[in-house]
Amino acid sequence: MRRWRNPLVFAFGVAVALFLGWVAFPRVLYSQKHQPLDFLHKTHAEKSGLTDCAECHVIREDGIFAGLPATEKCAGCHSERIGESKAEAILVDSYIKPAQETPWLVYSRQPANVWFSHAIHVKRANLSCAECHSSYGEQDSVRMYQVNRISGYSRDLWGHSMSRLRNGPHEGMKMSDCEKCHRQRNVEVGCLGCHQ
Amino acid sequence: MGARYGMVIDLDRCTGCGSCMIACASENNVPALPQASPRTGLTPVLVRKVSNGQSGAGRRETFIPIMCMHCEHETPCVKVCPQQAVELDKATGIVMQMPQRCLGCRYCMTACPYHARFFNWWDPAWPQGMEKSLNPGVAVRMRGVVEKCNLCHARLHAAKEKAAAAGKRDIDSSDYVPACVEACPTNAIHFGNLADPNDPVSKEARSPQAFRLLARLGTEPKVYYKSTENWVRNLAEPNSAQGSEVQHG
Amino acid sequence: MASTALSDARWIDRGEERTSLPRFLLWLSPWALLLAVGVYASGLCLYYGLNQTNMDNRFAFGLWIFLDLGIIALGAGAFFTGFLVYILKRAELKPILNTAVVVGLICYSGAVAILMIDVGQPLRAWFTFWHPNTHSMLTEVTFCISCYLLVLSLEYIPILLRNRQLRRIPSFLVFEHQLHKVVPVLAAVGTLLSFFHQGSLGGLYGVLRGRPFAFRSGVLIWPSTFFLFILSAIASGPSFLLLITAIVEKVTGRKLVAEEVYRRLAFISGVLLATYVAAKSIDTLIWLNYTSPAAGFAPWQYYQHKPFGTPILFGEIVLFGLVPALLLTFRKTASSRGLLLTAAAMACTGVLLNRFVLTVQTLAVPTLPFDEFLHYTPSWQEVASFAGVIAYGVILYSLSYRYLPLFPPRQGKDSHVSGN
Amino acid sequence: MKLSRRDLLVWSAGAAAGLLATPVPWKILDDTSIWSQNWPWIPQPARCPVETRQSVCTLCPKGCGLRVRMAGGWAVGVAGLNTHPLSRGALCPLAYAAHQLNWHPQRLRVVQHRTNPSSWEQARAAFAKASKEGPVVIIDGYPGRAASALFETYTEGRDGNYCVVPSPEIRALTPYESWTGVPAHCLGYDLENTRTIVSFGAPLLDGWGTPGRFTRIWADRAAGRSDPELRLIQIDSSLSRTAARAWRWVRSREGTHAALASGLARALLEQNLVPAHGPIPATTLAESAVQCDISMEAILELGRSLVAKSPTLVIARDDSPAIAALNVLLGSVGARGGVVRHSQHSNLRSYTGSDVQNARAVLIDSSVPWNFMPQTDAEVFRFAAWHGASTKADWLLPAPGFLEELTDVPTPPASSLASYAVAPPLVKSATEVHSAAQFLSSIDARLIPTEKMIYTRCEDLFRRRAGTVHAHSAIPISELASVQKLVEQLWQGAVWVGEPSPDKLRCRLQEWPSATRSSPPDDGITDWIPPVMPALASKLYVESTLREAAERRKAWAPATAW
Repeated sequence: MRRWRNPLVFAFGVAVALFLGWVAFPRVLYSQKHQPLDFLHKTHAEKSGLTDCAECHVIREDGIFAGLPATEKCAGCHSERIGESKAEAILVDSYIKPAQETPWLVYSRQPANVWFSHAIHVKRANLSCAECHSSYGEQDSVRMYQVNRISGYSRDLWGHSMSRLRNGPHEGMKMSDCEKCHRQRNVEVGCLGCHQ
Repeated sequence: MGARYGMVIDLDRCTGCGSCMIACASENNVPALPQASPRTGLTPVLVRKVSNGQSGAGRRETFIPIMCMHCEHETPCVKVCPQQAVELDKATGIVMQMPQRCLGCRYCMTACPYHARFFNWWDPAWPQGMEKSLNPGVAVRMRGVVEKCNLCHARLHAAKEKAAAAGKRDIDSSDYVPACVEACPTNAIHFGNLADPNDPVSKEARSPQAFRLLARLGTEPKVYYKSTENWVRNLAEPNSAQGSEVQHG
Repeated sequence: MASTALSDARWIDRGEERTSLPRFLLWLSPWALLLAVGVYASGLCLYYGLNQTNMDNRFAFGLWIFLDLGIIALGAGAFFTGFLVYILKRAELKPILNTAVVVGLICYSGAVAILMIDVGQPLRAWFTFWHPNTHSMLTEVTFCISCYLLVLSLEYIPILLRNRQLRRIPSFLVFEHQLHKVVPVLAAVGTLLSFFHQGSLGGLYGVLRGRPFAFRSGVLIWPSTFFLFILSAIASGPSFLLLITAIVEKVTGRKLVAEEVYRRLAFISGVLLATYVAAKSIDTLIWLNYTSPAAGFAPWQYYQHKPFGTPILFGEIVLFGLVPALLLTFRKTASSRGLLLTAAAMACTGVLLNRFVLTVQTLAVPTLPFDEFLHYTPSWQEVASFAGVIAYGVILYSLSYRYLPLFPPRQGKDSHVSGN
Repeated sequence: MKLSRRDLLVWSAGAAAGLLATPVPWKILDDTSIWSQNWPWIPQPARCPVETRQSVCTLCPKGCGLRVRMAGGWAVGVAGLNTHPLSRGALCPLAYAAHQLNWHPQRLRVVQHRTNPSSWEQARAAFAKASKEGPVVIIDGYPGRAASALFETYTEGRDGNYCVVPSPEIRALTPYESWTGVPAHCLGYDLENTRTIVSFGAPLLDGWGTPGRFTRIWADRAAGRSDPELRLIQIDSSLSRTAARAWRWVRSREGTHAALASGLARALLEQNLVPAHGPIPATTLAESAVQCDISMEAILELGRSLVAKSPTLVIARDDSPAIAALNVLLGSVGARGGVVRHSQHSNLRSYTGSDVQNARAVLIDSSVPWNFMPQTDAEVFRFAAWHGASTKADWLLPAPGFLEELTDVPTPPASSLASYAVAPPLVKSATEVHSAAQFLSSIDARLIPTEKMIYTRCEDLFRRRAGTVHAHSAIPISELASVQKLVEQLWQGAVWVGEPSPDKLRCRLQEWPSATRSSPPDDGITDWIPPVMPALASKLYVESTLREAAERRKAWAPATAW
């Protein structure tokens, strides 16, 4: 018994550390936020036939990606409440009526020093939206927005897997993910090709 | 593409007004910190005044805008950076400085013979509200990193994006003009592709009046100067500088 | 040694006489104060940024880099002594081996600490390991210095474990024995690493094509300064060790090593310094006549700015190079204690002067024809941070001396009991 | 079983080893470095798509065309408008950072009454009261605008005075007023067609006139040539920026420009380089040479180069008639490439000290340079967008800043052609600001608001059907379908430019003006300088030592407290 005492105590230390590091740490590292209202891409695709992402997420003629649609765009259909959901009420009463922009939390928000051109990826490289954004459009419920307490990044940049090993094919938006795809497609860009 | 962007600055035309400096700083979100001095400020383009050293009626002065020369060969700063925060872009010939990668060791600053690199000694700050006037295409640098002229990369981005939206591969050269070039009231700064022998700028770079500063260091800078005056052309090499009087710092 | 509350006698080796604890603490207190000021100054630099220093865009490197280069050169005694003892089997140098390791550890850890304050973004400094630019001399320096610091720490552990109390823990003793076996390996690795980073530190400046004052042609990818730095470091390292040992002897009032060790160190230092001076002279001549003119710079340009006239070149090569080399090499002069120490101090000064010239003068000398010569005065924060490192060195050395067997056990009894 | 200290040590070692196999150290290492790349206290630009709008700069009366980059309702960049016929894509250096001016620390944000915070209501009441009690004087720095007309109407109805602080370019043209009978602000220089320019200290390449106009002409036709198409001869006591680039620099002792002009006139007449003319200057060539510290031969040489390439135009920095008379001698007044008339206007009163003598209140428009301060006991209402340091004004009234106000832009000083443009309000002001015109309209409801007046002026232009509208291309105004189209074009940054004036200027000198100055400059106003410099401009001027900021910027405390 005495012989095994040290290794056991050591192993116990390892086990505690592993538990803390893999299970407790992620919960501490990321804070969770709700979206201002439950918006589902799926509902829009099914009920209104909005299946083309570009209907709302427009790339302008000069190549600038207009990003999230402005409240004005939502007001095109939702000038009055359609249906009785809570989200509908929030949208119409808090944002459309007072003409306020909805403070969406953008899962794939890159930091200020990243320059990403949707025009180049969509129009020239013909990538589908899901290639990077995974299948947002098909989710049945609204995800929590998780934000890294140290870096302030959305968790989607790292991906859901702490080790990054279990990330799906369209998960993770770190620089290494961009590089991987560029390498696969033989696209060579310098640092400032994607940074600003 | 394989462009080699470069400049020819016609010193006969430079009136030393400083428009290029201000347009550059404004385009690139350079903060105007009251603490900064001529030796600690950020001046990606810096117009220097030099004279032929005489006084009285024989005095001649000229203004030399100094910016990153985007050295093509053995680029001093690229070679020394320990963590690849500087690179010579293969597609454009632009020497790119990546502030987010930079650890602020300042080795590149000691390597640059043109003093065209600047350290962010302070965190950037603006008077209250002025951050609303920042250019959306350029990220603000934090303190502790080196920055320099990236040849208005945000404008290259915009041009690329515009070309992509139009389904074109190459940018329209009129869409990519650095801020200093655009701002010069006397069109003294000419910008173009030195690799294209038909580009007016590459023709101008080959004219006998063109010269480069410290060309003998062998770094092949891509910013050329041009002057009809001998004493100005002699400034290219340090040995000739004897007796020239400098007004700076 | 009464076992009062204020006694640490049980930590001190049996048979060694050390001053009383209060006296020792009294000795440490001014250094501790200096260290505190240094830590405060460094804290200012880390918290507010490098605007706390007087460096600027022209003087992007300042006092810190000069002193870093200086102490790393002087710390070269550690690896070189290890190299002499373990690889070249010069057993007569063994008595100073432990001191060499401690001095080396102090120099290197101090240099790394200062470097971490000196970079603008220490939180991102590890990027060098993750995205290294293999063409950069600084990458080589960073890798080698951090690895060598690890080696030095490993070399320090056996010395640490030989403390009277720590020795009593059996597993520590086993560990120490195991470590001891690999110490020659460590010495070999350390030698290799050191050769490279001493060289790379020289290369740091020699590759600066844009600074013709520093730029040197060389062999393959290594400019001549690469080799000159190695040579000057291993030449001055023994001198510095000699000086430190002599100072410790003076302070403690004890004879710590045999006179023969001094003479051996002096001879090694002298011969190497002479070689260095010869190499440096040849290099200077090549630079003045070929390298610099080829870049368009006539040599007179560098020396027209006061105070960096030709006297500084003379001082570097002759006064603090050739002269101490001769004094150290010849038995006649080296046997005089006064001359020996003066010569050792001159040798160290010479290397410091060389590092100063390469860092400060390189930046001060204008390159553009319309540039001007600039001055720079370090701010108190810079000076204090550095003084803090020196204080840290003195404290670490004092503690090591008091509690660890740095020198072979005493042979004779001295009258004094004044030292620590 | 008792836990020993050793157990704790072993456990810690295990935990430490285990931790290395978890994301904790590595993720923290990564995240802290990312944190250092995104420090929350560092402002970052807004994430909005950028739009480009066109307008005209109204910081000074020189009317440069602007391309303004806008994001999120704020101006984020300023560049020159290439299609602008006068400024031709160039701007003055300050304009490139002008969009930051609205956030300048010295921006006037609240009404101040003798350094105490006050309100618009109180200011209105005070001014209305003063208007009832006695004559009101309104001083304008930028005549010809709709607002100027409003000022005039207001003062006319109240037995007051409307007067103008002319720009240096206009002041230099005042000598011709009495010789030609045309008001100075209707005169200009035909720089486009001249071949020799002799500048007596006028900073032609350094902010004189519309900045882009002469610099572009000079760059196209003169720069870097040994025998340029356009010869620029600069007379200056020291090597000014213009002198450094001029074809010839003639060094003349400080303050002797008029004496040199007289000597030059004698040389021209005596050498028969110009046709004989009535009056002859009293100063002889020799006297002039001694005064100016120039050899007689050099003056003769200068005289010869004056006539070598005609037309020749003489431009003075100040209103010295002796210099202006050279143009008369050279036959350049009213000729192609000389001093020409661009429009018909009523006479304007230039400000003199006597204007404010009996005034009850003086209103100074924000277009008047900050350092102008009338010597008066009247109550002074000072409109300004920026607080330019100490002032004796009783009321400080925050005016709209850069691009914050709708205003029209009449012909810039020194222009050879009449022009008209409109600067629409592109950005909103963060606090309540009013222009002097709006202020007066709110006091007297009978005044026609400037918006309406600008529209009426457009109707006038449209009705006259002369001139061209310079938008992306030049369109003759006669081709525009309706006045709405004109208004639309002007609101989008187009400029209307008139035809050259058909009336000939007749000019006669009764006697040669004396070489001494006729009138000392008023109130020390020399050049139009902004009350504050854009922070970037002052920073860069200081850091480059290129030129000292007119007034070293006030330190502002950086908002980084962390």
